[in-house]
Amino acid sequence: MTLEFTASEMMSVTAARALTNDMTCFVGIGLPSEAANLARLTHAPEVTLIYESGTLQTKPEILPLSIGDGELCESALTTVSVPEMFRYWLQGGHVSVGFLGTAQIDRYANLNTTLIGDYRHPKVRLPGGGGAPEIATNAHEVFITVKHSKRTFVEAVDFITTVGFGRDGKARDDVPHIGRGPTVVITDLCILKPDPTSKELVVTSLHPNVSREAVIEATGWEIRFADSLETTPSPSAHELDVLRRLKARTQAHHAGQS
Amino acid sequence: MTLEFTASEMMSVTAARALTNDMTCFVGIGLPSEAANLARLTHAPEVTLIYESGTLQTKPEILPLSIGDGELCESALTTVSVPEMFRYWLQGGHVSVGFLGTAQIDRYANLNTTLIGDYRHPKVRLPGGGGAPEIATNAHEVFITVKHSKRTFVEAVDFITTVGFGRDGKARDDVPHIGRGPTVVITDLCILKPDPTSKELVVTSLHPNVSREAVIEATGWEIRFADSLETTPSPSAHELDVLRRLKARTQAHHAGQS
Amino acid sequence: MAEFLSLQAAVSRYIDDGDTVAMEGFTHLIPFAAGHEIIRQAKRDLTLIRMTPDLIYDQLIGAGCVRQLIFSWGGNPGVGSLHRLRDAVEQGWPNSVEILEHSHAAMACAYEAGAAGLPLAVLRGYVSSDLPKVNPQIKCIECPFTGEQLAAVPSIRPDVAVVHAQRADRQGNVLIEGIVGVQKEVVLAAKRSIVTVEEIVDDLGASVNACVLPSWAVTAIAQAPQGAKPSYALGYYERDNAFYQAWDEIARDRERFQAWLNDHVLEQGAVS
Amino acid sequence: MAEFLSLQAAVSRYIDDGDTVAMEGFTHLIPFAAGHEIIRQAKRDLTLIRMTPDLIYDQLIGAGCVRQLIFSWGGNPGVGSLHRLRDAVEQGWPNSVEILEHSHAAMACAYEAGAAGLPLAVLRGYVSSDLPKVNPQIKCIECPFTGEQLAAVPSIRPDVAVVHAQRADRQGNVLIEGIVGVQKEVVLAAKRSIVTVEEIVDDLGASVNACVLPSWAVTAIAQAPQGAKPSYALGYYERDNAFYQAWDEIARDRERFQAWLNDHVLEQGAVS
Repeated sequence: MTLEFTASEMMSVTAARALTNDMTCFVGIGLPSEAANLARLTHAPEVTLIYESGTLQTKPEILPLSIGDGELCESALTTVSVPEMFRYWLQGGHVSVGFLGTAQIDRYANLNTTLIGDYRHPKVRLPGGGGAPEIATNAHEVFITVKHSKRTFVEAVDFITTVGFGRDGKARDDVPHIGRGPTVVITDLCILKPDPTSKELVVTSLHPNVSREAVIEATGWEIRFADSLETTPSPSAHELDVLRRLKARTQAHHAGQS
Repeated sequence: MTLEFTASEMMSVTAARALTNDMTCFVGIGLPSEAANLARLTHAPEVTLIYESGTLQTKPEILPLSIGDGELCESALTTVSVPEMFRYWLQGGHVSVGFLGTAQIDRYANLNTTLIGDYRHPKVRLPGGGGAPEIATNAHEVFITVKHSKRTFVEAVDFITTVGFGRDGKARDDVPHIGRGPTVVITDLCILKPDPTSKELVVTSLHPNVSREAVIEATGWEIRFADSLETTPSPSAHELDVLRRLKARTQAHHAGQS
Repeated sequence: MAEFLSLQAAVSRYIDDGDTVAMEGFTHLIPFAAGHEIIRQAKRDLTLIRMTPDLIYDQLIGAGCVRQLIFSWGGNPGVGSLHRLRDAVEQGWPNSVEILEHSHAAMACAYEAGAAGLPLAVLRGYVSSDLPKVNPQIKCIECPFTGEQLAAVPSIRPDVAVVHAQRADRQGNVLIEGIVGVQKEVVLAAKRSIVTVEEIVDDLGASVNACVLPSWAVTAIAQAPQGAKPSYALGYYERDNAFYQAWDEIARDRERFQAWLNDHVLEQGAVS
Repeated sequence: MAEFLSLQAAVSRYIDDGDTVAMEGFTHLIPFAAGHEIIRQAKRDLTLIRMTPDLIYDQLIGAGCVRQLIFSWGGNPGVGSLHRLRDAVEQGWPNSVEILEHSHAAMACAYEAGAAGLPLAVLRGYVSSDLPKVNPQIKCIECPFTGEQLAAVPSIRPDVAVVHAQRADRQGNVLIEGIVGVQKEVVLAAKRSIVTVEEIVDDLGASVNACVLPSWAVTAIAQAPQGAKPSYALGYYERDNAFYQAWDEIARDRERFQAWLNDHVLEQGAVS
């Protein structure tokens, strides 16, 4: 039997699988939050989720729309102040994985969530850095999940809001007390990982029914593929079921009021 | 009718009177704590007492033996961490009066609670600075209460644990964000205040039945007396009654257990 | 001691044109009622500080109250852009707004340092980010013990802090529960503070280590029931996520925004 | 995740000779049971850190476990001197102990900075004090924004933190209530941590912003009922002030101290 699933679902399920029970994950809102909670509701019930709003070890039943929805606090082990969150928990070295989304990502996994174009005269103004600049350097490693498109995957980001490996792949070399940086990027087409030496992002696994050409077409630089290119396992029926119910609960909740 | 009272009681009552309802007082253990709570139980029921253990706006029924007795926490508005106490509440500028005791005090109101003699080979090793060094500079002003004796009132302290006005009376000049320093010293013999210009401690009021000679005899430098020397008002029957009951309650409590 | 005032009187007395104002509440307890009163009183040339500008600052910017914005994440959370902020920055409507941009970690540390009375905050931050290139406030210091280079930002010491809390007791002590954000820090860091509360009660019902602002650390308290809507107040009401989603359409269009502002802010009285 | 161990196993496994150990608890929740286990296991050459050495360090010093002491107030609160500390510093008995002395504010900031993963703490402190003359750890930095000179001290990052808490749940999350001191900071700042608790429960019963150490931030948990005596545990038992007063006599005399140590520590088993 073949299950039907969308590319978005493929992305969320694959991103979720990157998390394991023993991780302490600082979760960005949006796609990372969806993936992290899917992980918690499927194979990693003990994964520790932290949101920058101060909620430690939270277990929301519905996905928060904002980073500080009441659901996060009510289901948390405890809630600390935002300065404590960034100082003690993130900078203090207690976060194993920072899970981030982005608006633009480049060859060296640098992230741009600030603007498209020139800083003083932007073509498009984006929300800005938020927690990402320090999540990316203080978490032990970083997972990124983002939809794959030529607009998003660019040769070099217009603005490095959040460092991956810098303009030359060497930005983390010899920097004291810095995390390993991005170790995996999960898109709706494939999985990318930094080359161990050059730190350039390389496709290591294609999602089912995705061609190399589709990835090449959706990437703004001459993308490389790993020699031993894998095919990402499809979502299971259970994963899809949990994801769909999570999204349905979430939509019903956020549509209420007003 | 003449009330009988001891020199210690005279000191505590006089020290208590220095506090008013609108003050936020960071209280040292021992004599300052006795005076501060006497103030709260008599003329200044609204005075805000803070102890370095993190207890904000505390109202103990008995005097704490240590700076962190359970009584302080249970009767407090709230209890914060010790780093928060020193950073937000003291250094943040929310303390109007620091109330300190000392082992040695000198002509310029510098305090020594570190040692007598040489640092590496002390004659007497004392407990050390505790909260005093930063209370003395970050509180808006400082009250000091200490028993008067030649061993305590010295020309120049062996070690400046906590600055009054420095070796020359000028230590606070042009220092940014520093409090006014000691504004009054209350002993069992008299009240001293720093000369407005030289900052040298000068006797401004003698307690009842205390002679100039007694003060001269108990002071390790050539002590000056204010031109308009006052006589400190005696304790009232109410003050003495409240003080004695407070001390009796305290003694009964601390003798319990073990 | 905190003064109990109407929200109208508190804003009138303690916020002046040209002030630096920080209205905080990290998603939770955002002081919308106070923001609307600032719009009604037509305060001008404000420098606004806030980690997450949110709808409240979009409204203040669209209403023409703002000259400069210091922030670290400027969006409608989970929805998209703040269109009034973008219109002001990109098109200068209704007036141009200068922005000074940080990361969350730096702003959180800057509030912490402000509360701690320090002139600067030190953090391990901004490593290889372009933000220091566009924000001259970001410098660095060298650790005298290890030689490590660390980021330094000026502490935040606003003229006025505005926050919303669950409740105050009759002595003016304030309880904040749940996602406490940087609310304690901003009140302690500011020269003056206005706290709106859901209710005023005899007993705060605070647990032993609760986040309580003592009366003597607060300037003014105004009762403003539902004063955080459309954000939320834990224990009182939930976040109106549907309004956050609807705001996207309202704020996209200048005329529609102005109509909304007229109907929902300008023609309303103060809450108390 | 925190491991549940006997106190004996926790001390044996996680504290080595020569380690830097910070046993904290600001008057409240002082980890006496753990201190006694360290004495029984005859750990040596420890560098001990603690704001207020108290009786627990007097005992460890008198028992010969200690090489260096970093502290900010070394007395028997409300009673007088720590005679074992003085005997070690002044007479070198049973061995000489080197001291490194701070103020409370500096140590509190150093713990805070340690928890925050920073190499240094910055404070407005030590102004015109002689302490910087005798403690080479105290330096200063210049604020790059204002030019102000501020004190800097190295952050505290001990090998092992030891604290006592009211309770843990079965997942290993720990609740600390009341005077929380620097306990959260020291556990987060340390490489390893041992937490003794009064009891292990199904549900912590923690309020929404309670001081909770998550299981994944703690190394080992050992149940040690009354493990803070003669200090106290809010909600469990009161401070034994009479013992603090009696300690003065016990500790004044080397032989009397040794007899006490034999009877009350060495010849006792571990609590669990």
